[in-house]
Amino acid sequence: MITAFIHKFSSPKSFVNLTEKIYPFLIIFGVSMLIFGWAWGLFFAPQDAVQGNSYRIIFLHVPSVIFAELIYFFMAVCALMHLVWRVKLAAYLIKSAAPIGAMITFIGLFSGSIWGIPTWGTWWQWDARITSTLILFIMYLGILTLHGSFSNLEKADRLMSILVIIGVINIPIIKKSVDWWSTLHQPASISVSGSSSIDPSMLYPLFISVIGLGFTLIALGILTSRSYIFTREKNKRWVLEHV
Amino acid sequence: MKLFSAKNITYSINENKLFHNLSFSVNASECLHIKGGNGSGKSTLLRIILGMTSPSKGLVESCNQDLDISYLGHKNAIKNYLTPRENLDLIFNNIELKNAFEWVQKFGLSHVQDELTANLSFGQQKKLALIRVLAKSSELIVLDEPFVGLDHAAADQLNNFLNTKLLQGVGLILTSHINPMIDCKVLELGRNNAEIN
Amino acid sequence: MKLFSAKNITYSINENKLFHNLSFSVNASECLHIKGGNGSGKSTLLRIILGMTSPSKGLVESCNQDLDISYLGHKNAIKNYLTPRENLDLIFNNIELKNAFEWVQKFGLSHVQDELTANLSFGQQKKLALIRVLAKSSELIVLDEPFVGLDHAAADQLNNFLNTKLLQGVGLILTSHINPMIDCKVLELGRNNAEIN
Amino acid sequence: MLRLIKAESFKLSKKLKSWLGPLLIMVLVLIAFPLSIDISQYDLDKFYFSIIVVSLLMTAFVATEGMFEEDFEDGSLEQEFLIEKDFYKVVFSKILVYVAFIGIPIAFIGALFSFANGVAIVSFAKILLLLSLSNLLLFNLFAFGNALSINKGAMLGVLTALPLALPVIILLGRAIRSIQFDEGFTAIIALMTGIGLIISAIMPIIISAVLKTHID
Amino acid sequence: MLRLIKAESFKLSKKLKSWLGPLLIMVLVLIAFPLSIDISQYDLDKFYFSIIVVSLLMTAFVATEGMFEEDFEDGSLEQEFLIEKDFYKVVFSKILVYVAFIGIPIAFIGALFSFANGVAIVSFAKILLLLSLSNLLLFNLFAFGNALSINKGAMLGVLTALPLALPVIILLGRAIRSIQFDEGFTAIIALMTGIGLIISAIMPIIISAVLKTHID
Ligand code: HEM
Ligand SMILES: Nc1ncnc2c1ncn2[C@@H]1O[C@H](COP(=O)(O)OP(=O)(O)OP(=O)(O)O)[C@@H](O)[C@H]1O
Ligand SMILES: Nc1ncnc2c1ncn2[C@@H]1O[C@H](COP(=O)(O)OP(=O)(O)OP(=O)(O)O)[C@@H](O)[C@H]1O
Ligand SMILES: [Mg+2]
Ligand SMILES: [Mg+2]
Repeated sequence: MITAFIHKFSSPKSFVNLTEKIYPFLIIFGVSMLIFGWAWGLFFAPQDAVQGNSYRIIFLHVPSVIFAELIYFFMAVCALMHLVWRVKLAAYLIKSAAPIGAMITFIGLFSGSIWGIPTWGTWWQWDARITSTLILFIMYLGILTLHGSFSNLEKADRLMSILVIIGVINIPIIKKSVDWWSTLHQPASISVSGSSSIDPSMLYPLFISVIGLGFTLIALGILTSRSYIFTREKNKRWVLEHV
Repeated sequence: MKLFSAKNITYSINENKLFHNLSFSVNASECLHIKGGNGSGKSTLLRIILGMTSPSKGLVESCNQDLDISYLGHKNAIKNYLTPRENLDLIFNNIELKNAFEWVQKFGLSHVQDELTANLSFGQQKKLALIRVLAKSSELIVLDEPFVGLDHAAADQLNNFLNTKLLQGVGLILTSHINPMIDCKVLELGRNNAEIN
Repeated sequence: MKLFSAKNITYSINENKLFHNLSFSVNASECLHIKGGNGSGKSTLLRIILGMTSPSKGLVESCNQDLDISYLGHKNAIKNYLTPRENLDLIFNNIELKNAFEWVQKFGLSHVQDELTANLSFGQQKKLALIRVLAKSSELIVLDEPFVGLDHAAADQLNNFLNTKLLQGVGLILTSHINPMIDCKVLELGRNNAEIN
Repeated sequence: MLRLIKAESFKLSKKLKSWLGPLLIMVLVLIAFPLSIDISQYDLDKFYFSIIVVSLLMTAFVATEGMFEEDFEDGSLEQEFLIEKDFYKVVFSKILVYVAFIGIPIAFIGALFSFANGVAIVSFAKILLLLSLSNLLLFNLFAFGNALSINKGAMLGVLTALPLALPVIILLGRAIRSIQFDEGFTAIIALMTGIGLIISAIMPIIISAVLKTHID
Repeated sequence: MLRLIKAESFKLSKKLKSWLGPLLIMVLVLIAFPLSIDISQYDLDKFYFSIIVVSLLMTAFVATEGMFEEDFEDGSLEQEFLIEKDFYKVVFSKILVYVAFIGIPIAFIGALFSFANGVAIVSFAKILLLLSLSNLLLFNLFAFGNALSINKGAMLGVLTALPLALPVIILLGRAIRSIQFDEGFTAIIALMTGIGLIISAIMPIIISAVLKTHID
């Protein structure tokens, strides 16, 4: 019963039809939110007492690292669906989400590193967050490479899903385990460690940037997955009719 | 007694249909010879029958869940860093081992049974690989071009063996570019459609 | 014109004499078919002729220092992580490449020329390996069981090709368990002594 | 099952390559390290552990490279697939044999070297246990990476398995510190044993699924 | 010769396995090390060099593993032997390509990490040069070990080549110290370049002799 239900609503065809109308709105909404959030953050939010203007990179850094992980969890859910219920769409979505995840993780790493230079005096620290983000990035690359290395795409889908699921266990483990290192915690010079300590004048634009980036990424994901579905199912009748 | 049946098997690989809607079955004491040019899909069909490859469409049904199958494909499945004797020890239990060494004898491999398999000649390695199938008792024997590289004497021995097995009620499927000295029904895989004679 | 001659060749491996005092030669436009059971030393003899293995006794003399030889042994010498096209690019220069792709056409490999070679069928890989020999112009062609795994069409093409080459003055040495459709003198390697007919 | 374990042990024993090679690498890396640097004994003591940890990682990686590849390439894996209904047993036996014949000896060498570098004799057993458990984890993870990337080579294996192995490294580093400072060792060992058991049970099933996909 | 170099480069570029794998291993080992230990940034700086040296050794070893094996197994080596009168050219090209496409990138990664760990930018070029030269030596030595043990597996290779590699490690360690203390760097570089040139010229000839013995 569940299986039948899932298959009905998860055929590539219904996905394409469903997203047909929505994604232009998502793009417009996401991008405008993002621009709004960033403009607010960059030009109107006050300077940080300790860090001056360099803190403004937060509006890029924090949204991207949040989605770096969220996208992975999304992929893990898809992987489960692909393996348990053989949902083809799920595999397509993983394949389309992974490059976006890799990109946003890279942005997170990069922005963090840049931020580190003025604040920590070094662009790299072997602490929990940074290490786990780096490993997450490597995992994205691994998933993409794995899928890319098979000419039999169904085989590739299955193997990729297995890897995604095994990989998801890794993230909390790394966070936990690196946290044990007492001496490598983030230096105390960082003033913002919890949301409560952030001034609302910084928090609102940050919040808006997060939402904006979220919708932008969803729209981007829909775009890439649609084109990926078309290439994968290119000789199915409905695709031929659609295009 | 039917050993297995294949129904409406279609296999396509990257858009390319290898074969379409094949149906056939093999009974006990029956031999099926799959023919066809290089790349016509003989090996692929064997692997589908064995359940190692899933067909794009259609169904292979074996009539007995625990059907005992011996198979030899293009790959020899022997370890060339071991000697023939060690290879056989690895594969067989004690009873089969006696059979196996009889075959070593018959194939004239005795004098090389303690050489490294890597040093054996092409045909000798093939013979060793064949022994995996010959020394085991099974209900269905599946052979992918078993005559390749064998000399005449060995080919004859193999033909005789297979004929005896058929009489004993074993089913047989093989592919070969030369016709075996066995009474087989033929399945010819062609470029587009296949026929059973 | 004599291409090379072998004089009193003896080869023994671990006390075991494979062949003893073999003498023979191959002229231009001449074909030598080496016969013998599995393990009788055919491949070894070819390698001795090619200078890859040194005989225990005796001498192989090639009459021209830079004799142009093409050889295909039991090993295909193709890279299965490359496509057929890439493999050929690797081996050949531009002129030979044209020949090579004609053979790709003739062997019906065109539709798989951009597949990974590992995915090709056994016979298709063998064909690809043969093209190494077929597309090159050489004075002596040495083939170790070239017909193995080929379908009838391809075997015929190979026979035709070799016959044409012979007419053009190329020398040919091959081993095979089935007789090629070529007029050859036969060297039969036996258990103990070999004869030339 | 016994048949499989016996067969795997025999094959491994005949492949000096896969068996002695990693041990030698371990030894030579542990020798190479002090040679490469000009430091006092005090510093060396302090760092030697992490050298052992990293060597363990690398050696485990080298040791498991091509674990299934040979069987896949020569067709043995297909044959096992036909014969053995419970395919995961094949995988389990192989990993078990590799851990027993390569993993534990490597751990022993590591422990020996740490002992030679001034670790008290009481700690020897602890370190041996610790390194062996780590190898159990690492071998399972690398076997997984290997199965995924069978016949596509080490690159994929590294990309897929090493990220999974890093937590083991972190854990191991922490455990070794707990030996040095004599605190919480039992807890960590218990944790590692637990994880080890779970992984050893589950991984072969996952790996066999992966291998089946490849045979197809 | 150009044909050979082109062919080898092409093959290598298609084998992600042999090419990207070692680079990734280098990166991941360099990442794994700090994870395995609880140290302050100061200590890390001090030791990171020797980690780089050891990683270089291991990575060079992994990178050259099976360098000739594939060509030997599939029969390509025989074919080259027939076609190419100067067989050592085949070997020379292969080593050259490996050093260029794997050895130097590895050296670059090593230099990058040492840079990331607080080495001054002026030293970057020096370290890159040093590591590249070391890799030239290591690759030649390991290629030799590999040729010797072709088809007998890595064990023999390790046994023969790693002891030969230890002097390189010592030299490298000393050279790096000379960078740190700004003394005698040119002398060491000159020495290493000299050895490098001699070895690059002689080794291929020795190796080709070894390979010929194997083909026979
Ligand atoms: C390469 C370097 C860096 C990486 C990989 C990194 C990674 C991360 C990650 C993964 C998070 C999300 C944590 C979570 O989801 O709970 C995060 C949040 C955050 N990071 Fe970074 N980071 C880096 C550098 C920095 C630097 C240099 C700063 C500031 C000095 C910084 C400030 C923050 C802040 C303020 C947050 C917001 C969330 C919170 O306060 O917990 N990060 N970073
Ligand atoms: N390096 C070696 N060590 C030991 N024995 C060897 C070695 N090389 C070849 N032999 C033996 O020499 C014999 C002849 O081998 P060869 O490959 O020449 O036979 P062949 O006539 O080509 O057989 P086939 O028809 O099977 O190809 C075999 O019995 C083989 O075991
Ligand atoms: N994984 C794969 N990817 C792409 N093509 C494949 C794959 N496996 C098989 N093929 C193609 O399927 C075709 C049939 O292969 P198969 O091995 O079944 O042929 P065959 O009839 O056994 O030929 P032969 O007589 O040469 O052994 C070949 O053209 C091959 O290229
Ligand atoms: Mg076939
Ligand atoms: Mg032969």
